[in-house]
Amino acid sequence: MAKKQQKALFDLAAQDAVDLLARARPDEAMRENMRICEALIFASTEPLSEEEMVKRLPDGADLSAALAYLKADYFTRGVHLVRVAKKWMFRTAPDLAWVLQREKKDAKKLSRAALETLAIVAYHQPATRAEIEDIRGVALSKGTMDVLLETGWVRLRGRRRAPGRPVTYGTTESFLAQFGLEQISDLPGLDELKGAGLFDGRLPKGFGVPQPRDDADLTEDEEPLGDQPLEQSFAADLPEETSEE
Amino acid sequence: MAKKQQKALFDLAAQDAVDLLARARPDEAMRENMRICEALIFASTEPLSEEEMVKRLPDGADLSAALAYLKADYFTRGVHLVRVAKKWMFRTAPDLAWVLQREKKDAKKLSRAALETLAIVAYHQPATRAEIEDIRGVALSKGTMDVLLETGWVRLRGRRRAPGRPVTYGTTESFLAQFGLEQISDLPGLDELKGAGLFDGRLPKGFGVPQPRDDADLTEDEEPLGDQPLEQSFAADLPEETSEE
Amino acid sequence: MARQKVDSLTEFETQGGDTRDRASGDADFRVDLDGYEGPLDLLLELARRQKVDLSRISILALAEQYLEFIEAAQRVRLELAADYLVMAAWLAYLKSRLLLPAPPKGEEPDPVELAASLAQRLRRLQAIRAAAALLMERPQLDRELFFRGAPEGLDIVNAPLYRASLFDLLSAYARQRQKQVLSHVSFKTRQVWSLAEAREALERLIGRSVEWSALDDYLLTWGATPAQTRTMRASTFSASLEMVREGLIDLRQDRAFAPLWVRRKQEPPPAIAAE
Repeated sequence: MAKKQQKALFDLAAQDAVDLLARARPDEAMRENMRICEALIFASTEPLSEEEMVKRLPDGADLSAALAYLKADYFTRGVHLVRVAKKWMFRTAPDLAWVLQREKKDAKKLSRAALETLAIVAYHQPATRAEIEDIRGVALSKGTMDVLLETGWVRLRGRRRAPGRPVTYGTTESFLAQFGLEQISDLPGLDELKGAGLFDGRLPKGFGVPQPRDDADLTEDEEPLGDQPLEQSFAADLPEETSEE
Repeated sequence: MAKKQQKALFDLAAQDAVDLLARARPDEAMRENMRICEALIFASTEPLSEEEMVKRLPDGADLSAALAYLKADYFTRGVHLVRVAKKWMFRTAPDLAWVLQREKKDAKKLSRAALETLAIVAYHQPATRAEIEDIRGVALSKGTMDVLLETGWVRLRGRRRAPGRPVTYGTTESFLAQFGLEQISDLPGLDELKGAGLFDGRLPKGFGVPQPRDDADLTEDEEPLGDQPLEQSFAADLPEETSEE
Repeated sequence: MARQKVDSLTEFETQGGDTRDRASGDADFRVDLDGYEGPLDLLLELARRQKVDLSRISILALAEQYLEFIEAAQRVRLELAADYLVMAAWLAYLKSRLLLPAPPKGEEPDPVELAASLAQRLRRLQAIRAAAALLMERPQLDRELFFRGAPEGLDIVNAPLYRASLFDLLSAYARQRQKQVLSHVSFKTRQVWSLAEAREALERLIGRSVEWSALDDYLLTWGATPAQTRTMRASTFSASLEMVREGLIDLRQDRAFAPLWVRRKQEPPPAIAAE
């Protein structure tokens, strides 16, 4: 039953959680767990996994509840607690962007080609180069994929079990963090894309409309990258971190 | 009680602000200013000056009040808002420092030299370095004894009443715990070792295995470590915890 | 057609790495159609001008517009990227199929289906563009959203956890003690009376004596300890045999296990020599 409650807490819209917090004050032990989570996530240089927090919390602590309460606590603040790919981070509140945009770094603007390719990889993943080209109706240049791999938002996932064993591309956790998505299924406009038949004609019958997925696990029609030379992909010139993935 | 100590460490003004916060909820405008300060300080890579914040706040905003409220808000949290040289920063609560440091226990195997030295210390304790070297037939490296002291299984017992007053080593309680022994005399004797096939038959007459003892009391030919510098032992470079023993 | 500017020869988006359908170095064949990203992009732009839902778009009208566009482009510059020409050829074919009554044989694909499929592709491209736009509208990290500027970081203190079993310990001990036992074994250094020494001594002995002397007596005169007697006897005997062979001494034994006698080799008596 506790499990069910936790799950409910997690999925609560933030406002609901605020209400919850108003109804039931967390007890002392919970507040201490909240403090610990708060300190941990605050101090961490990267989004913090729930596993890592569990390791540092007292045994048997209800992490989910603590995080739900904490998230609600921060809901009205200038800093928000968000979850991305099952990892937690603090981030400035979106409505305060105007205050913070002082040192607007020259954010590299993605070219239209790169942007569309990123979107195709995100919504259509795992996607091969041929699939990207099919949707855009134009050949994909090496430079475009290089730029995306360099951003760290796109990674090589594996290979499609198909003639030529083409490399499949997918998004990364930092893609989710970049666009403030908790998981890939939170992508905006996913339904419209399904309606537009983005996913048609690729998967064998019986699969239904596929859901984009960025699981580390390969899909049924994927296989590991292996050590076969990647001359058919762009990987030959990749920075090492990326090709190791 | 620990809580109280913490509080003492902190600026009194913080407690005042907590009281203030309890008395009067900040109004909407003030809350917005607090949010802005919160986001600014959070996102800043360096402690943020008050001048910098004033620039970003609406004209006429009461920065001091906003910061005082904000500090009070965070006072009981896992993260504290602190002022250092007129600059503001978030810092994890001092009492949670232990959470931020997690010990990663890497299982490590003892080297053969360390294991043999440990066994000799166990059976022959109190044993001096020279005695260990005599039995092993090779010089004992500093690192080996360091590792054994680090395991917490070996301790400095005292000194041998002999020229040079060499340090004597013995085992600890956690040695017994590690090896599942109730007492050190439970270490198997020669017959048991032979029975276990650990010695082959070619032992000369008179070969024996000592009856080990690990009494905390020093033996007749031992004296306390004293405060004489330990230059003849390995203790000079020991980690502090160990040499304090 | 406001965007119809095909004269700028800046390189096409697909330059460089893409050598699959355009030979690299064939810059002449790349035409910047004012930023159109390929024929599908151009088609989508043309379709947008029909100002109707893409599902109700007139593919026939679209094909005509595209062909007009390409024709116009070719009037300005002949070099058009192959993609555009391939699409033009395909659309011309589609157009003719759409206009002509369906041929009786069902071998060729149904033109209506082909048109629907093209409309589908256009819808798909439009949808992904809309999605990309939605994505970019989201607040982004380091643009609208910021992480903590100066996180302390979480420390992971390495605390090695040593492992060893009692068996490890005991076998280490036994191995060590056993090694010590073996390394402490000392062999008594045996005193060996070398052949050379024995011969030298024997030569000295017979040099003085023309009479038979007992070898054992001789050994005793050297004050050998009992431990040395054996090696002296063995070496002396060997040396004596050697000297007999060389004709330097005579050796005599009266019976088995009787004392050995030795003397310097006598000159044989002439009489015997005469025999």
